[in-house]
Amino acid sequence: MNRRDLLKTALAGTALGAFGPAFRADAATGILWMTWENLAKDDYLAPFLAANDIALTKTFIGTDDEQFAKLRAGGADSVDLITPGLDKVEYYTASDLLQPIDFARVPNAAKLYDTFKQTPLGKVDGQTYGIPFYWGINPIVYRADLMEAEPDWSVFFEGDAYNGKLAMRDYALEGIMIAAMYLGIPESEMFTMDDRQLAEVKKVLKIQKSKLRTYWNSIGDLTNLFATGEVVCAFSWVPPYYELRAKGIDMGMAKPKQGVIGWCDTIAVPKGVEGARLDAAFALVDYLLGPDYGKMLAVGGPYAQSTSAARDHLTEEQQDKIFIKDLSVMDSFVWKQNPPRYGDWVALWNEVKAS
Amino acid sequence: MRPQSAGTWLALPVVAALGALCLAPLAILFAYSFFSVDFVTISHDPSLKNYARILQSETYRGLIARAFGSGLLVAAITAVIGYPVAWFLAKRAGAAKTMLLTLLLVPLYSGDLLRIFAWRVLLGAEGAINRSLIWLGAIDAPLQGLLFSPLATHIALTYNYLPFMVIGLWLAFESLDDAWLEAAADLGAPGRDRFRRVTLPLTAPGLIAGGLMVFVMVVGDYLTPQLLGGASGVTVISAINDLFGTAFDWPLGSAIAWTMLAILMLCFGAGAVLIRRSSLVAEGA
Amino acid sequence: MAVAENTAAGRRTRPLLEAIALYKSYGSVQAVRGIDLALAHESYVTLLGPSGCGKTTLLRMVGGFEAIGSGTLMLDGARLDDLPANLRPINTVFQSYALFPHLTVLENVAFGLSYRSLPKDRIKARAREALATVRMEAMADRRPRQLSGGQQQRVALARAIANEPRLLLLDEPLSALDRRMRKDMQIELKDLQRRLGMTFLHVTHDQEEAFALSDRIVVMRDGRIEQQGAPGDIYARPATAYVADFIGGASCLPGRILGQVGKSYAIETALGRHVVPGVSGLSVGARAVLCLRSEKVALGETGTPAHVTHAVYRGADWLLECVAGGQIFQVTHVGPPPAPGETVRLSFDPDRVWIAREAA
Amino acid sequence: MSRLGTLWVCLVFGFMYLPIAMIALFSVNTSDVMAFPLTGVTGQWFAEILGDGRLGGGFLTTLAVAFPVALLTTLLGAAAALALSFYATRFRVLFAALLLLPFLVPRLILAVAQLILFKELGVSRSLLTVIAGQSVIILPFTTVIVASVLIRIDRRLIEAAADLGASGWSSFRRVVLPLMGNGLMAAWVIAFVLSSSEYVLTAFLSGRQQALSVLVASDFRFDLSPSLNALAVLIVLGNIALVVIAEAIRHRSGRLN
Repeated sequence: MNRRDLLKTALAGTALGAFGPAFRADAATGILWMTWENLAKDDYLAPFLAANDIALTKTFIGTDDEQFAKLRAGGADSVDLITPGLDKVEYYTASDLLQPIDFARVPNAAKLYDTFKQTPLGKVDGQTYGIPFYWGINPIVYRADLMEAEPDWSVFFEGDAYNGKLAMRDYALEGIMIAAMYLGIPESEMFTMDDRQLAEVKKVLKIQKSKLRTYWNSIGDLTNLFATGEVVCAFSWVPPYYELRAKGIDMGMAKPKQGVIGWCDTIAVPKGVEGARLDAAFALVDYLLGPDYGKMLAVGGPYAQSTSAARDHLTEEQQDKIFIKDLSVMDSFVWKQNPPRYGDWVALWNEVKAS
Repeated sequence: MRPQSAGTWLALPVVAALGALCLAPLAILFAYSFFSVDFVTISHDPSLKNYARILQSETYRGLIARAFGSGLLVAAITAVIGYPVAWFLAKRAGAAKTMLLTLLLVPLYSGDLLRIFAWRVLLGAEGAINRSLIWLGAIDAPLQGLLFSPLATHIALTYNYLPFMVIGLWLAFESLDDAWLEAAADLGAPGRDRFRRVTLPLTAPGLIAGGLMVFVMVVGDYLTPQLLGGASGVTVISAINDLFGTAFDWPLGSAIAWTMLAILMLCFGAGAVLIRRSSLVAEGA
Repeated sequence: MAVAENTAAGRRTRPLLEAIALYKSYGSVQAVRGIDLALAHESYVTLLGPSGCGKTTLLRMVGGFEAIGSGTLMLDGARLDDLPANLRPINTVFQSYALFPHLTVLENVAFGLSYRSLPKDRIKARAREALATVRMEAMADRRPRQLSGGQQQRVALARAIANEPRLLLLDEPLSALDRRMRKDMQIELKDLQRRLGMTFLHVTHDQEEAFALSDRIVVMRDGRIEQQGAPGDIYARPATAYVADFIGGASCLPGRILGQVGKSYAIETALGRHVVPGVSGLSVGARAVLCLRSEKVALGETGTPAHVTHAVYRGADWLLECVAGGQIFQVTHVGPPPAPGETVRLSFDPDRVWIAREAA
Repeated sequence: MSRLGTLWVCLVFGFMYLPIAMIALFSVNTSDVMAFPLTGVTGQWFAEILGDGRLGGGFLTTLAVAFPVALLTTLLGAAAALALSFYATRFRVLFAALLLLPFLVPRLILAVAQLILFKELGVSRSLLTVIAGQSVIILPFTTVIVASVLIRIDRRLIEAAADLGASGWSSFRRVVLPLMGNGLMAAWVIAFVLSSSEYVLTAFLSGRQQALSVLVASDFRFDLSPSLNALAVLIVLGNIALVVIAEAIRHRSGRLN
């Protein structure tokens, strides 16, 4: 190959790059879903795509906030479905990025659990903009083989048996919620803490920092930290517990009595999506709230859907795994909300980390 | 066509591209840095509030200072490590030169994230280095401080940016005529003096260029400190990221970014002046 | 080409190249300050001077690589000033040869020809002819870096003459060659210039080279012309102490003009009064120098007493260094030399020394 | 001195390949946790990565971005380098400062700012925006590479060409261009590599199609599968192959440096 040939190849590549998208024959309605990678596994969606003439493209988000920053900066209408947290929906609605959910086109929404039907979050003037989609809790996960007793939140603030072996998620909202729970600040005040309470939170968070091995950023990162023994106990998501148990590591999961953080993600349709794309988007929303998807999510996740559509198709053990055996447990969770002084919370969190 | 006007024509598309895709966005950020934010609404009343906040905040001032400190430190370390390597590549490597230069760059293509996790495997409490040291009997218990510490961060930062320093220095050594060193030896300068009085001044442009590259990249790197630095791995860039992403305080984020940019530009300006002063190459005919 | 045709009628009546009041400065440094020069057709002219005297700048202005500061350049009576280098019927042999490393010898030589509208085979033939002129046909397919310094030199020469320029510029073309090669090339260059009937303008700092080659030498100093003329004139009748010293290293004895005697002057020096010929236009009372060349001074029974300080054997003769009246003299001596420290007497034939100006 | 130098260079190269060795080691280790002790040898991860259609698509997307980016930045970088050296523009210092700017701005911030700009202009995210965004940050690198070749070309060659009758364009085409060939090639390769490994800008500016770097980062978030090690090994080997090919071409055409 001489230089001229190389140039030809390069030019051909350029042409491919510029016209690539146009080559695809596009008979089906194409929609784009911005979502977490673990919610859009190919096998979860295969029945839906087989039954509908819809071509689905997925783009994956790193954090809730990155999703918002990207859409806020660049507009949301190039995406047909997004996956904001329930507590974050008001960001999108305040920025006028979403359109209300048309419940007539989402029959499965009737099966939403009461908690999600009643929540004021995700709604503006009675209209729902982000429909609860799946939910779970963020517990403490720990290496039962390396810890003497089941920990609670105090392990992050007191004693020094596990100094340098703990990890906390690098996320202001949850970090501060945990400190508040440890300090005994009730849920009713938690999101509207005054300066004095925040100062106290800051003080204990600084103590917490001195005990940490590191802050974790992604769940894959934390799983790796557990597996390598760098960390024995962390505020976590659920997946490492199951994943590492499957590898034969004796993992424990603790749900502290001081409170457990509950979270819920919604699915929302950006403003400007219309016509065939809107139809396809709602069809997908309905599927995501339906029994087929719910069952696969419960087994594969394991995560709980926000509707009862799949509940009866699951064994008790499976139900227990995703906290829907006893539905009253939902009321004991501290559901994430968006604090009005969120900017101050983030500043506080950065001050602690930089101290 | 006069060469000068040809140059201007050649520069034009480049200036257009940079103007549209770098200057314009930065100008937008500059405007934002004077605004303020209320929940998700950006209010367009200009004020210096954000800059005042940066000046008053010990956190942001400390983070900026720490970033520049790290930048200087890593630039110095890479210079010390890279100097002999660049010399070797330019003066002793012969036909293997291109190959070695390439091999120096290739590890960077493996991707930031994966390399960071490789460092974890190396530096971790149960990692390769601790295990080797225990096996050798040098230590009894694993060194916890190897990973999730400023040490780990700076090892990885040095690793990440060493090749850039070597490239900068290598270019300087390529234009260093051996005859000058021979002349210095001939004039009676002992080895150390030859280095101090001839080699060092003549390679200074490369040292400064490489140093500035490394400095800037270290200041801009947030992933490495975040994933290897442990609980103290916060950087000013990750704080800016937080302001843009998490807190939706684009105006404050823009103000910090512009503060950093202004300081960096000053550093670069000073560096450019230094390079010009130390350069022996006369401009023009 | 246009330049040549326009002036074909007046070709022989005007000089080939004329420079009128040329100036050039770089920032605060004045490299060329007021040059007036005329080059005759078919002549070999040398610009001679030490480095930094402005000779290369002058050459580069003629070649078109350097914009003229002020003044005028004319070739065949037409102004050259605004003509870019590529349109001037002038070619250059560069000091570093500047052969294109990515082209073969033949391609290098054919480079300039390709800008004439000539058929390809004609270009090749002419490039080969040019190579034959410098006896480099055998190397046609080599690349420049595979050639020795002398061979590269020949190729550079062939490349420059292949275009049949009106004027060939040579910028210290022999400086990178060893002594023996330089001698050979000098003969070849002179021969080539005669055969081709071209005008060569050659820059050098080597007076020997200038003598070997030139019909006319232009001695430069500090951006000005100090003296110009035929080599013999310049050697025998230097206008200034500088020329006398630079050309052939004459010993210059400072003095004062006492009066004029026909074409000669009476001059008072540290070694007494002498009446000798000199450069015209010296006024009575002016300071001037008495130039004594080593071969024009003899040891004898009479004359000025002097002290021998060094004796250097040169094969055919000895070069003695003597001091008299606080002045150093060089003397060429045949036969057994006096030992250093001995006192000798120096004499010279007044008709064979020369009075020059102290400075221009 | 030379022996000490060789030793030092060996140590530094060892340091540079230490993490790569780890990645390679775990790409053939049976355990899916990246931790000691090693558990056994397997080709499973390579098989997995090669059989992953999603990553295959991402790879094509990466190529569709990297080819035009490499071409564009090489051309613009060459123009910029020429404007800085051979055909120096009067505004050279200002121009050089402007070229450095994208290098000074943290990627994420530039990405957000570009996104805001694109939105204001009504340009929606696509591969074209990725190409545009990446080109700007890669441009300084290609400029430096081409310029480092240009400054070593003897300026008198241009004068010689002009002397022999070549106009500005003709001397560029027949003298400068052939001599800067290697620089262009190197710039192209580096730009290609930088483009294919760029994550932040790619993630922010891309629309429907996602490049490999984005998919890998996304995989990282949930699952640190050793198949990513296998991928990195393939990428490193691919890069070495690319460089070896470029070297071979250079040697065959071999005439410079």
